[in-house]
Amino acid sequence: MCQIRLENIQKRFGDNPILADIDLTVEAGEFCVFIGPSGCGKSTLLRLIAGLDDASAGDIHIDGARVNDLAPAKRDVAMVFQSYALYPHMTVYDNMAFGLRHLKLGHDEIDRRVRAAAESLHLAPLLERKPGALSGGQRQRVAIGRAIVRQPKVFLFDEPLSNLDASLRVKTRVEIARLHRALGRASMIYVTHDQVEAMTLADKIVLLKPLAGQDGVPSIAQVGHPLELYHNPRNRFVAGFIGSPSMNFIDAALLNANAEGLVCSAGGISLPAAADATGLASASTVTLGIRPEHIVVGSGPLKGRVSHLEHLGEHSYAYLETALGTTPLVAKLSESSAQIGDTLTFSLPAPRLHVFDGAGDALPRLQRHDATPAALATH
Amino acid sequence: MCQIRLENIQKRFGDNPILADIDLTVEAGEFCVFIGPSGCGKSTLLRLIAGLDDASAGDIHIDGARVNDLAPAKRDVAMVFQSYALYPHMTVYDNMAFGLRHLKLGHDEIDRRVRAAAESLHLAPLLERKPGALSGGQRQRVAIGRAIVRQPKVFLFDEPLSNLDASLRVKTRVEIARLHRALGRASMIYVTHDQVEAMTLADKIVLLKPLAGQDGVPSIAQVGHPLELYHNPRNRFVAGFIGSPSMNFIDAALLNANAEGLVCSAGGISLPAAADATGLASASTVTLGIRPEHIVVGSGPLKGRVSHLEHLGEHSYAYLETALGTTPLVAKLSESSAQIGDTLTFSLPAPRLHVFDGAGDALPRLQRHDATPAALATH
Amino acid sequence: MTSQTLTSAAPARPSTAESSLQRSRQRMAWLLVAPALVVLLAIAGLPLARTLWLSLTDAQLSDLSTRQFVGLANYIGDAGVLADPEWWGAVKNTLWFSLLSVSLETVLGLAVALMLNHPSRLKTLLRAAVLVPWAIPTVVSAKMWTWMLHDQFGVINAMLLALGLIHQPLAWTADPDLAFTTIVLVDVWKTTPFMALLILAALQMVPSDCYEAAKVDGVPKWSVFLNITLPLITPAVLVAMIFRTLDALRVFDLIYVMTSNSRTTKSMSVYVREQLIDFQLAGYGSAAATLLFLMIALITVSYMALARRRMEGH
Amino acid sequence: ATLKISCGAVGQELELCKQSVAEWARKTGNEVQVVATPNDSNERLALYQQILGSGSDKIDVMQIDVVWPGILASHLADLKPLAGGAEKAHFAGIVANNTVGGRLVAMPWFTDAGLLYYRKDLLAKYKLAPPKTWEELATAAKKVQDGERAAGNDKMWGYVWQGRAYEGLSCDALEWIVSYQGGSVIDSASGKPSINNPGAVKALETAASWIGGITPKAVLNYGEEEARGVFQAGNAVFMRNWPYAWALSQKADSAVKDKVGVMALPKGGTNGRNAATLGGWQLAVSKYSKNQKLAAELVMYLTSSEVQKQRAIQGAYNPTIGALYSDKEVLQANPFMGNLYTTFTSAIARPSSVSGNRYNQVSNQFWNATHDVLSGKSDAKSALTALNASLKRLAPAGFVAAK
Amino acid sequence: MKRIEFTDVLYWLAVPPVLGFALFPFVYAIASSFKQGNALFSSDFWPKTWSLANYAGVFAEQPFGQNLLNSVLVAGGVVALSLTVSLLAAYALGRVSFRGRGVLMMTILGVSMFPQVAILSGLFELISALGLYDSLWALVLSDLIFTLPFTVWVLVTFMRELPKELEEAALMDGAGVLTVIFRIFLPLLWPAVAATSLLAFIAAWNEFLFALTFTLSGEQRTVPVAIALISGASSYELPWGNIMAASVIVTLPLIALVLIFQRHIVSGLTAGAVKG
Ligand SMILES: Nc1ncnc2c1ncn2[C@@H]1O[C@H](COP(=O)(O)OP(=O)(O)OP(=O)(O)O)[C@@H](O)[C@H]1O
Ligand SMILES: Nc1ncnc2c1ncn2[C@@H]1O[C@H](COP(=O)(O)OP(=O)(O)OP(=O)(O)O)[C@@H](O)[C@H]1O
Ligand SMILES: [Mg+2]
Ligand SMILES: [Mg+2]
Repeated sequence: MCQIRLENIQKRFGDNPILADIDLTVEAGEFCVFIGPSGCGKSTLLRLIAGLDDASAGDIHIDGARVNDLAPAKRDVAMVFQSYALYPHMTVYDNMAFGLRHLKLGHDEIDRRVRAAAESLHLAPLLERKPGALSGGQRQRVAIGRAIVRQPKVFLFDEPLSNLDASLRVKTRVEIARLHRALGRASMIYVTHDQVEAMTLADKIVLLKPLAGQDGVPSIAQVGHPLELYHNPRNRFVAGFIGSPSMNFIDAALLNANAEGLVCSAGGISLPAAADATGLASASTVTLGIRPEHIVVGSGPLKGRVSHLEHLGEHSYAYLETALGTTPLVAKLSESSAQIGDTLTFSLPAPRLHVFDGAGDALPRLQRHDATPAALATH
Repeated sequence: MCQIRLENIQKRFGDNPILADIDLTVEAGEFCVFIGPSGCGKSTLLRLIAGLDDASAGDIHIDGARVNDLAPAKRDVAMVFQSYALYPHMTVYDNMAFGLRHLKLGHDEIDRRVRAAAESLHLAPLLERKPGALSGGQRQRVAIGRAIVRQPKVFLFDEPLSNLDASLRVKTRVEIARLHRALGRASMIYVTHDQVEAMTLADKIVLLKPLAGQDGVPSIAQVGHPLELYHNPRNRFVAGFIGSPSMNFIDAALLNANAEGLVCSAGGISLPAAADATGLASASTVTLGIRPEHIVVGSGPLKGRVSHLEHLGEHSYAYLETALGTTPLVAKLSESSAQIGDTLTFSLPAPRLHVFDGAGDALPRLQRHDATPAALATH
Repeated sequence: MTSQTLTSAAPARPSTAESSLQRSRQRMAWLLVAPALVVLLAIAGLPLARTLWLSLTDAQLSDLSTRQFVGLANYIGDAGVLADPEWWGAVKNTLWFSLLSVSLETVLGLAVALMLNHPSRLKTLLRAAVLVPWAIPTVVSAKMWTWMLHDQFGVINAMLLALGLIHQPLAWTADPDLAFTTIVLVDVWKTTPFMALLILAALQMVPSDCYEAAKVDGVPKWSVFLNITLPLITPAVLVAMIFRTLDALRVFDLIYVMTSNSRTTKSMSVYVREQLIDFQLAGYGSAAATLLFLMIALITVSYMALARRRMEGH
Repeated sequence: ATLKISCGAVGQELELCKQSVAEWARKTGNEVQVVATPNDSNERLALYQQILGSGSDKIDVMQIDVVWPGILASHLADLKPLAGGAEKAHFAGIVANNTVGGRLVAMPWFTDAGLLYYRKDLLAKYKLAPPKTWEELATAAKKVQDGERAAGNDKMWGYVWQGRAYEGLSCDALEWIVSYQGGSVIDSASGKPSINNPGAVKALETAASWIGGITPKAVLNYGEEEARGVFQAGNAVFMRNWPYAWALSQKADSAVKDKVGVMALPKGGTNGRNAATLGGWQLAVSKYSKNQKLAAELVMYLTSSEVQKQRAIQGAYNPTIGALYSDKEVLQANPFMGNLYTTFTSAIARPSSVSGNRYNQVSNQFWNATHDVLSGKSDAKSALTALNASLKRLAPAGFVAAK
Repeated sequence: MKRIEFTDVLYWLAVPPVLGFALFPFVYAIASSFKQGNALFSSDFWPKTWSLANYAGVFAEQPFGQNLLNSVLVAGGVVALSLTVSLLAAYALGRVSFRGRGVLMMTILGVSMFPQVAILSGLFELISALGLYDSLWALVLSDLIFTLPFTVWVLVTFMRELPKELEEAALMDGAGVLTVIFRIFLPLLWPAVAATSLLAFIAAWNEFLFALTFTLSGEQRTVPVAIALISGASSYELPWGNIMAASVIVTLPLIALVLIFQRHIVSGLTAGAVKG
């Protein structure tokens, strides 16, 4: 049992509101990933849960008990700090063993745990070094190691893999997932900027939004299963944030709408989309969104000139200048034979189009793009 | 003119050799990306170039002049430290402006540059803050800002985007590329763990290899255009390192080889591959490699059971248990409808297979997978 | 306004997380300060209170039991400390002395600290050597200087004469024009190591990556010093200065040994001792001590206010 | 019983004290601990005051300076009933000095007086007689000084003494003033300040005139040892100092060994008088002692003729018992004691008994005024006028009455 | 191989005068301590004949060895006590913000604002009342009056500079406050701790007034008092040679101490701790 419940959390630094109206439940054993633009308050939220900062308002419950007044040590939480916060005067071994010494574990048990963690984090040869003599990625791994040896009720990981190379990152990610499973009902809150990580690890993604405008809207933009956020973003912010390269947006005007879908026009071209715009007035402004990977290149009614190409080995991204708007559309080409300057034909499949109203809220999509893997499989 | 030439650089910490036999030329105006596993010595190499550490042996030339004995200040380099190294007592503005104050720039010019950089890094509202009141990503951007305002001959960027969210990362990346172009002939050395970044930005990738075994091999595993490393990895290390998820490796025995290709057998299944194994003895052990994105799923002679699935929105990765070996093969499915437990048919296209000899060196591929975009286009 | 008062008096959630976590931390803070406070109050509280009380009486050291309460007469009366021109002379001397010696010590201490911080094989020995003046008991070193500065058999005069810098031996401690300077110089000699060592410690705590960043940025050394080192060690320098100022304002031994009770160099502490011990005027002397305390407190407080303003304004 | 006595610090003084004390302890079967106290007399006084002021019985017998009886009287036991008239054998001046308010608070132990040391050899070389008056001294000093400097010793000075702002200056100044018939600062009969008179002015003017001429300016910060240093190094013709300097000047390594003469300080002009300030130490018993009687017995023993003689022979401590100045053994050890007998008997006490526990204030003002005159910050007339006034302020009703 | 830098030149120019100025009097003391009798009154620097008599005298005339030991005990005790107590206080004052902090800081500082003589008699009564008169404890306690404010203030200043994440990491690791102070902060504060303890040690070592007033027997005295007690044959004579010898003797242990402790004044203790 280590459900984490946040109720109406507010946090301000001086006069700056950073977090507002956060209501969130992380179930026992759940793997919850926080994502959001830099500076939106992810680390701050972790610190509130850990008890390192006080919320300006609101309650934090762990295991059903209100812990607002509980010291960090009493919350049985382990945290990987974004800045590592290693003990500079202790060896790697001692950095990891330090927390264990307070748990009244036997000497052997401590040693076993530390060595196991070091092994899985590829730190074994470095156990006697001090942090000052480690590379950035090695330091980060020590920080991870220090958290995982504790085996607490709640893990808080703040961008724990950001300085690791791709292959180590995958291995560590798998290790963390394994550990999470092994510990059974430990809850995990994990901050990352790597969407692959977020998508593959998360049971639930929480997308936070910066409160720059301080407009009284809550901090959480959307909570849900990763694919839910990918397929059914609730608004333009979520749609634009999830996916890389991000969704193309096209300003358009609504021509007509009915139960089967809508038609709108952009740059004089009319585009059908499978969304329910019946609530909107005709001619109202909407924004169309389509992900680069959903643009079908090679045939179709639309034309675009390749202004820039990014090659990524397996595939590439073409920047297409079209009549639809001023910003080029990014389209994914698998092993493109395109060259800069070429004109490509393409289409924007209606079921793939997202439509947002003037306020940026998504219109209901008419074809389900379901979120759960099970649903996906039947798709 | 700001070519950087490293000649036979060695670096050891105490008895530990970290870098060995580094011979490398970064041409004026070139964008060179260092990648490599965590702890392999990337930061160390940057520090040598910056003049913060002394090489144990070898020469460093910048602009044709040997700079080993030149103080960092005289080398006209700007560096983004992996640890940021911000001045804790200065505001964001001063952190960026400090280095400029000694360049005999006018006050207005300094202000202009700082504000421009702050604008492009989305730091404008934070100019009066001190680093202590910034989020991790914000600090990292200040570190970037401090380097770019200098407009030096050489840029050294040590994982500058690791703590930024995807969309900001893309924007900043574009900004850096733009700056690089704008400055014309400034050389850029850039460390990253993000392969997309490496692929999209680099004119040249340098893949470093850790010297854990201290076997006297040089530190540089391969140097070349990004696609060269992707398509024609020189050895198993490079093949495995480039690409995410990484290449699948299958242990196999050579059956026969001729000028058109080779056939080998793995788990009793014979697999043709388009590589030149004429130099190898028959029945010698080889390793086959194929990237997840190159496995053709849906038809073909091979069968695999889906043991695990990773959904990434746009596509997913299936872990296939096959008769070819014990480790599952990872295959990329675009919008898979597969479910765990399904059995899928697939093929491993012969032109897509990489073959490595017993020492791990790649055998020459018979079909060219060229590296340059021009070559790609005619492909 | 009423509603506001109401809400702040009875907030919706009576115990917000903030106050409670914070409060337990504050409780702990008090617990941690307690030993220091208890020790100080126990050993210093009583004597200080006694001094304050005595300053309001006409007590004599020879017979404290017959004292009478005289109010502020020891301070402001016709025969009060504040009416004594000698007191004001001592105040002037002390202030000048403190100002001169502390500023010289700070500058020199900083320079010596930088020197000690310079990587060199001599470092260890230098550190020990530089600390020697501080290590010699004041009474001894004051006498030693008196001896060395002696006009007839002092080595200083002998050397200066030999070097041709002076033509006649100087009466360093006797000449009213020279005595004050001499005392300041000896004090500087003695306490520069104090400053230097503390500043050295502060220098060592400056994060090294800042220096590396500045190096790469091509910042000249003087600017690194002015803009990075100095601001980062300022708090430590200020504390060292506070303690030096405190000591300088209470300077006693040095002046007492070197020039005895001469009015030219008399400090407030010498005055206090004279009244309190030599003249046995426990009441009057305590009043002088209290005035000295008040003056130091005033200077310290305004000094810190100034320092804070400067640091914040920066 | 166990007694604690403080006498001297270390060195010969302490040794002698220990020796006599042990002798007494052996004889009487008591135990005596000798406590070392600081050599600096100011520090010693402060320590006594501290201990006595708190009514502590840590010390039973203490050695006190000739000017302290007035200051410490209230803490000291009256020895008169216990002395059994033994005090009558001692110099009357000292006994009077030690009697405060009719109580004999201390027994004289050894005495001191200011003396004039001179270089026999130099005076002979320049065919000069030892000076009778300050004026003669100045002339002689000048002559020798100039002559010696011309002969190559440019460090030579005519006359050195104690000019630093401390008790020693009060002693020197008192000698000058008394020698010019200027009284002893406070009139002991009336208790009124008597310092503002022409004799005193003349005395100070004379002394001030020496500075820079026959006396180095640095004398303004000289104590006993600085003066002795100069003299003993052979760089001064005359020196004012206490008797202790004699033995040292006769040591083997002394530059002036066998060249030194000692005499009484000169008169102030032809109708002046010789004057030497009284110094020396007494033994007193603390009022808070648990064994006052026994302590008094120890004091009596230590101040007895027998012990004083021993100390005079072994340590050149001047006895306070007149008879000992004609004792052969004593004179053999200290030839000058015979000649200077009158100097010791007629030594001038500082106004310490009359000013009682304000003596230090009086002395402080006195030496400060003198120091101002000597250093040229003030002229003698106005300095003494001011001094007189401020002494009056100190005790508006006169000093005796104030006590 | 590297170019000679301007600062190096400056350094080597500065070393001789600084050394000269700092050491000259001490060397003079050493030279004087070997002089005898009248040689002390000559302006020659080095003695013509070297004599150890002064050193022998110092030890012969008083329990100087015991005095040295007392000084070590007192100064060591004072430093140990004030460091322990002030580390605790410094943590609270430097890293927790609570109301009354400024007042507390000023109160602590205020204690050392009175001239020593002014609190002497009060302290004397206190010490007597506690029955500590003439014991080393009296000195340990009274010396705290000036060392404690100093150590508290300095440690507060330095403790403030340490990154807060370190403390937080320790708290997350379940460390108590004491662990944080002594296991995490103390090792990182070594430069400050070494410097302050050296300064405080020397201050306590050289303290004179309290040591004189609160002890009486030769066996309980500390070296500065012992030096003041050295006297010549008569009360006017200043046994300069002995005093110099004693001063040299008391200074040597301090120099040794500096040599040992200065190693802890090293930089880079926090390297690798936090990023940013
Ligand atoms: N002071 C030192 N003493 C000993 N070894 C060191 C020291 N500093 C770094 N190393 C080692 O040198 C190797 C290279 O370090 P470097 O920081 O260059 O790695 P890196 O390639 O930048 O790694 P990362 O991607 O993790 O930042 C690491 O294995 C590190 O442990
Ligand atoms: N002490 C402070 N005072 C004022 N503002 C602060 C302070 N600390 C953080 N902030 C601000 O609060 C916001 C949230 O910071 P936080 O560290 O939680 O961001 P984050 O989501 O973790 O960002 P990143 O991905 O860059 O690490 C940031 O905009 C930051 O500037
Ligand atoms: Mg963060
Ligand atoms: Mg690195």
